[in-house]
Amino acid sequence: MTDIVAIIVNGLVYGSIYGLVAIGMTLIYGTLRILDMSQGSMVMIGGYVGWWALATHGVNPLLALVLAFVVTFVVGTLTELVSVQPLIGRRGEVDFEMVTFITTFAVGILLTNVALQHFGPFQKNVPPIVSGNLDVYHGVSISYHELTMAGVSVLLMGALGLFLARTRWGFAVRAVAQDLDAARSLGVPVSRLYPATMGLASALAGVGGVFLGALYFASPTAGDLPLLQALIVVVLGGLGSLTGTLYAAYLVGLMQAFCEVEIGTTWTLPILYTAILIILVIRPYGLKGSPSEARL
Amino acid sequence: MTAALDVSGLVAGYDRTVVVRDLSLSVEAGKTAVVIGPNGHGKTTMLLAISGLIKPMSGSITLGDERIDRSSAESIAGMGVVHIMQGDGLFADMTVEENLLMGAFVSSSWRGRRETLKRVYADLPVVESKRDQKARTLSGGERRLVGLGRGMMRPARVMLIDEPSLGLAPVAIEAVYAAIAKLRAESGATVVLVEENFTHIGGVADVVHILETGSIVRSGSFDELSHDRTVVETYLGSITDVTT
Amino acid sequence: MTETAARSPQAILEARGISKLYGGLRAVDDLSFSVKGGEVLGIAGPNGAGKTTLFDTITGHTIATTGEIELGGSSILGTKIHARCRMGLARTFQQPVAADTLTVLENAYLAASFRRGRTGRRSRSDDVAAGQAALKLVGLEHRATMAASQLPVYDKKRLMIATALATEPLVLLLDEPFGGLNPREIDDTLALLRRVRETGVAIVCIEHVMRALVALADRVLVMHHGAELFVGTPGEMMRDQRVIDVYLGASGSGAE
Amino acid sequence: MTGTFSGLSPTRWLMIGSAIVLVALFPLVYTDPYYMTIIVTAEVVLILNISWNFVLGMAGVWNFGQLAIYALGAYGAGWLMLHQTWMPAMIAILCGGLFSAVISVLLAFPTLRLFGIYTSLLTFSFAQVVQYVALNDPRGLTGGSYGYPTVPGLFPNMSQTSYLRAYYWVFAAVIVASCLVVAWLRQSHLGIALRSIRDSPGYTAARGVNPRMTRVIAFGLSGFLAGVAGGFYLSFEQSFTTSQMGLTPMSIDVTMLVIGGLGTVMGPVIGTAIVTVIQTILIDYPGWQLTILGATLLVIVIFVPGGVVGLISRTSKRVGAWVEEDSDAVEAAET
Repeated sequence: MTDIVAIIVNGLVYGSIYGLVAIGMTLIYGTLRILDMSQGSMVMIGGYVGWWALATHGVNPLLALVLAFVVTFVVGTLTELVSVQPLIGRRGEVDFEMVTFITTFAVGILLTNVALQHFGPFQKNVPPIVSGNLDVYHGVSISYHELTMAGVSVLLMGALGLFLARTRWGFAVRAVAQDLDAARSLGVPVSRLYPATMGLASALAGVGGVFLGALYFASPTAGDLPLLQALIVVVLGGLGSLTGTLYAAYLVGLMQAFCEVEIGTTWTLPILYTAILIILVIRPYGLKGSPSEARL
Repeated sequence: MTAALDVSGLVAGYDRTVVVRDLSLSVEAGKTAVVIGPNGHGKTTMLLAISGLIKPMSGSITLGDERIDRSSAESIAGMGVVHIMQGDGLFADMTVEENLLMGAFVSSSWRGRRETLKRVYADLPVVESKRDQKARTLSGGERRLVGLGRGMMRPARVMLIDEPSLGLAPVAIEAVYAAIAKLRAESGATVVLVEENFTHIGGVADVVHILETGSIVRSGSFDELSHDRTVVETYLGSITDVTT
Repeated sequence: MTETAARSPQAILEARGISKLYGGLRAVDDLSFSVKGGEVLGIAGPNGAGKTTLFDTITGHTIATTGEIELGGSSILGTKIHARCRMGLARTFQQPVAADTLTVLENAYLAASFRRGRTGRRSRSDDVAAGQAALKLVGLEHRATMAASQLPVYDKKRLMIATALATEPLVLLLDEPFGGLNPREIDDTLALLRRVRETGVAIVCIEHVMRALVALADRVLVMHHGAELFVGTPGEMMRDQRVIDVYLGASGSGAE
Repeated sequence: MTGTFSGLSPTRWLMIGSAIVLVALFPLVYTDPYYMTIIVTAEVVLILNISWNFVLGMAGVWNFGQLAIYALGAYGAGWLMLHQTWMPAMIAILCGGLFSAVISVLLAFPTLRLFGIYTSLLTFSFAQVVQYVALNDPRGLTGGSYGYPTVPGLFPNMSQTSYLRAYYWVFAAVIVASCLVVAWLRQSHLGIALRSIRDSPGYTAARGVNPRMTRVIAFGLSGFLAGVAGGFYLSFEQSFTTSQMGLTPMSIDVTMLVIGGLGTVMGPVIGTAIVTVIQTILIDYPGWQLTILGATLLVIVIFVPGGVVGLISRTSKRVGAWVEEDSDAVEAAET
C-alpha cells in the first residue's frame, strides 16, 4: 500500500513541475508555431539565480523566485528577438518550424556554455526553499520544498489560465494563436507580443529551475534533463493545447514515480522515451492523434 | 471634400507574383464604394494592402491626410481602419462574446467595451443568442454576422468588408446585407465593400468600380453599370461564343 | 503527344455518389458525373461550393466519405495519389506549384519518367525527350535550365500543365487554369487546351472566368453548397434562372 | 546526355582531380601524430555528416536519429570483429553498415507518416532510447559508458605513423567515393525525385512519385553510410562510448552541416573542416568552444541561409550573371 501512496505523492509533485516547464513550451508553440529548444537552459538559469540568491546572499526565498522570474523573462524575451524575430519576415522561403528548432537549440548551447564559462563546470548546491519533511503515510514522506514546488507550480499554471481567459492581453495571445492576420487587423501589436510571450514561458521555466536546483544542483547542463522531460510531456499532450499538456504532465509524473518505486531510477527515462516512441508510431500526433492546431 | 481614403498607383501581390497592377481608387467620407470583379483578380489583395496585412510593392495609400502604406497592420487598425476579412476571420476556439470583445482590443475602445457590446447585441439579436458558443460551432451566416458585429465594436473611419456573401445561402445573404445597411446608417463610416457578384449590392452602393486583372477598368453608379455592355462582358463571356 | 487515347464513346472517368463530410459540414453532397475521351466538362459555382474538394477526392488528396470512382473502367478507390497518376489521372492546382529548386526540365523529366506509355526499363534519354516534348507543347522549351522558382505566374501555370501532360494522362483535371491571367494569356491557354482535347484526353476544368469556361466546355456542372445545381451546355447554363440567382447575379438576367 | 542537367565542366573536373592528388600526398609530407589524429577523427565525422546531409538536406526529412544509427553500426561491426574473428575487419564494418541500413529503414516507416516537428521528435526519442539501452549495456553488447572492448580493427599491429597514414588514406578514399556517389545521386532519378518531394510533397505525388518508398530508400542509403562510419570510428579509436550519441555531439554535427550548407554535395566537407579547425584552436578553452559554435550556427542560419556553399554559389552566379550580361549585350549587338 505504501508503494501506491508514494507513487501518487511523487507523481503529483513531478507532474506539477513538468507541467510548469512544459506549459511554457506549449504556450510558445501555440502562438509562435515553434518548438522552443532553449526552454531547458531557462531552467538552468533559474537554478543559478536560486543558488546566487539563496546560497551566497541568503535572500528571502520568495524574493529569489521573483528574481528568477524576472531574469528568465528578460533572457527569454532576448532569445526570441535574437533567434526567432529575424526569421518571421522570411516565413515563405525558409522552413520556419525547422530553422527555429535549430536557432533556439543554438541559443540553448550558447547559454549552457556561457554558464560553463562563468560558473565553472562543478555542480553548485542550492538550499531548499523550505526545509523539513512531512510524513504522509507511515514510511512515505515528502519534503516541504517539494510540496511548495508543487503548490507554486499549480498556482502559476492557474494564474496563466486566468490571464488567458480573462485579461485583454490574454485574449490577444489566444487570438494570435488562432488567426494571426485577424489578430493583427484588430490592432494586436504582434512584434511586441511574441517576445513577451516567450519571456513569460521562459519565466515559468525559470521559477521551476529554482526548485529543481535544490533537487538536482545548479550546473551548466542542468537544463538538459528538464528539456528531455518537457519534450515527452509536449508530445504526449499534443503541442497545441494547454489542458492536453497538463494531463500529459501528471501522466508522465505518475509514470516516472511508478518506475522509480518499482523498477529503479536508471530505467525511468528509457521507459518514458520508449512509451513516446510507441505512442508516436501508433498515434502519429500524440494522444489526440491529429496534428494539433493551437487550442490555448 | 477630401477623400476619406485615397489609393493611387497601388501594386501588390505575394513574394514575386503581382496580383494588383497599378490600381487607383478614392472614396469620399461617409460614402460606400463597392468593388466588383471576378475571382483572383486582386480584390482581396487590395484590401490586405490597405489594412497593412501585406506590404504594397509600390504606390500610395492615404487615410484622410496621413500616408499609411508603410505602417504596420496593428497601427493602421489603431487609426480607425476596420477590416472584416474574407471568410470572417473569427477565432474558432473563442466564444462569440470573446470574439466581439477582441473587436474593441485597441486601447481607446477597450474601456467602453461593455456598452458597445450591448449596442451590438441590440443591433444583432442572433449574435446575442449565441454569445457563449465557440465560434467554430456557428453556421456560415451566423459567423459572418459575428464578423460584422466585431467590426462594429469600435469606431471606424474606414471599414473594409471582403465578400460578405461568400458561400452563403440566399436567405443568410439577405440578413448579412441588412446588417451592413444598419451599420452604414449608424456609424457613418466610409465603407469599401468587395463582392464577386452583383445581385445584393444595389441597396448599399453609392459608387461601383469594376476591377479586372488587377486594376479598376470602369466606375459609375449601380444603375448605370447594371445595364452596361462591359459589365455583362466581364461576367458572362461574349454571348456570341455560346451560340457556336 | 502520342495518339494513345482514341476518342472512345465509353466514359473514361466515372464518379458516382461522391460525398465528403467535415464534421457536420457536407463539403461535397452526393455528386455524380462522367467524362469521355476528347470531351471537356466544366465545373463552376460560387466560392466554397466544394469544387476543389470534389477534385481532391478524385485525385486522392482527400478520402471521399462515400462514392465510387472509376478510371478507364477500373475502380481507383483507396489507391494512393501517385498510383492514380500512373493509371492516367493528372491534375493541376489552384495555386501554381512546382518543385522550385529543380530546373524546369528536371520537373518535366521527373513527370515524364512515370508516364503511362513508358514500357520496360527506365531509359533516361527517352524520359528527358518526353519531358522536352511536353515543354515544347506549352512553349517553355527555351526555359529548360531555369529554376522553377524563378518562373512568373503564367509560366509556372503552363509548367504545371506541361508536367501533367508529360505523364500522358487519360484524364486531365484543371483547377482554375485561367485564374489571374490577362486576356492574351487566356486565349493562348484556350488554344493549348483545345489542342490537348484533339489528342483524345478527357478534360475536367474548374473555372470562374466565364468567357474561358463557356468557350472551352462541352458540358458544365454548376455546384452550390457541395451539391449539383445544374448540368448542361454552357448556353443552357446562361439562361438557367437558378444558376443566375446563385452565381451569375442580376447582370445575368440583364443580358436578354 | 547529362549535359541537359548542370553537368561538371572540364575545369571543375581538373580542380577536383588536383584536390584529390593533394589530399593523397598530404600524409607523406605531414606526420605529426597529434594533429594527424585530429584529422583522421574529423574524417570519420565527415563520413557520418555526408550520410546525415543526404537524408536531412537532400531528402528534407528532419531525422535526429542518425547518431543512434551510427552507434548501432559500430556495435554491429564490433560484435562481428570480436566474435567472428575469421571475418576480415573491412567486411565486418560493411556488415555493420548493412545492419544500420536495415534499422534505418525500419525507423523510416513510422517516421515518414509524420511531418514537421513530430518527425524530429520521433527520431530524437529513438536516439534517446538507443542511447539509454546502450548505456545500461545489456549482456555486454555495447560496453556501456566505459566503451566497447578493444577490437583488432583494420590495421591491428602497425607503428603509429603508418597506422595514422593507413587510416587517413582509407577514410579519404571513402569520403571521395561518397561525395562522388552523392553528386551522381543528386542528378539521378532518385535524387531528383527526393528533391522534388522535399520542395512540394503533394504536387510530386500527383506526378507519379511514391513519396514514402523514395524516402525509405534515402533512409536506407544514409543508414548504411552512417553504420560504416560507426564501424570506422570503433576500428580507429579502438573504443566506442555512448557519449558519442549525446546532445552535444549531435549539436556539433548539426552546426557543421548548417554552416557548410544543407543539401549541397560539398557542404558537409566545408562545414566539418571549419568547425574542426575552430574546435582545435579552442581546445584549451572548453567553455568557449561551444559558445563560439552556438553563436556561429545562429549567425549562419539567419544571415547566410544557404551556408558557405550557398554563399559561394550565389556569388559565383552573380558574377556569372554579370559576365553573361556582357555576353548577351555582345550577342544583341551582333544580331
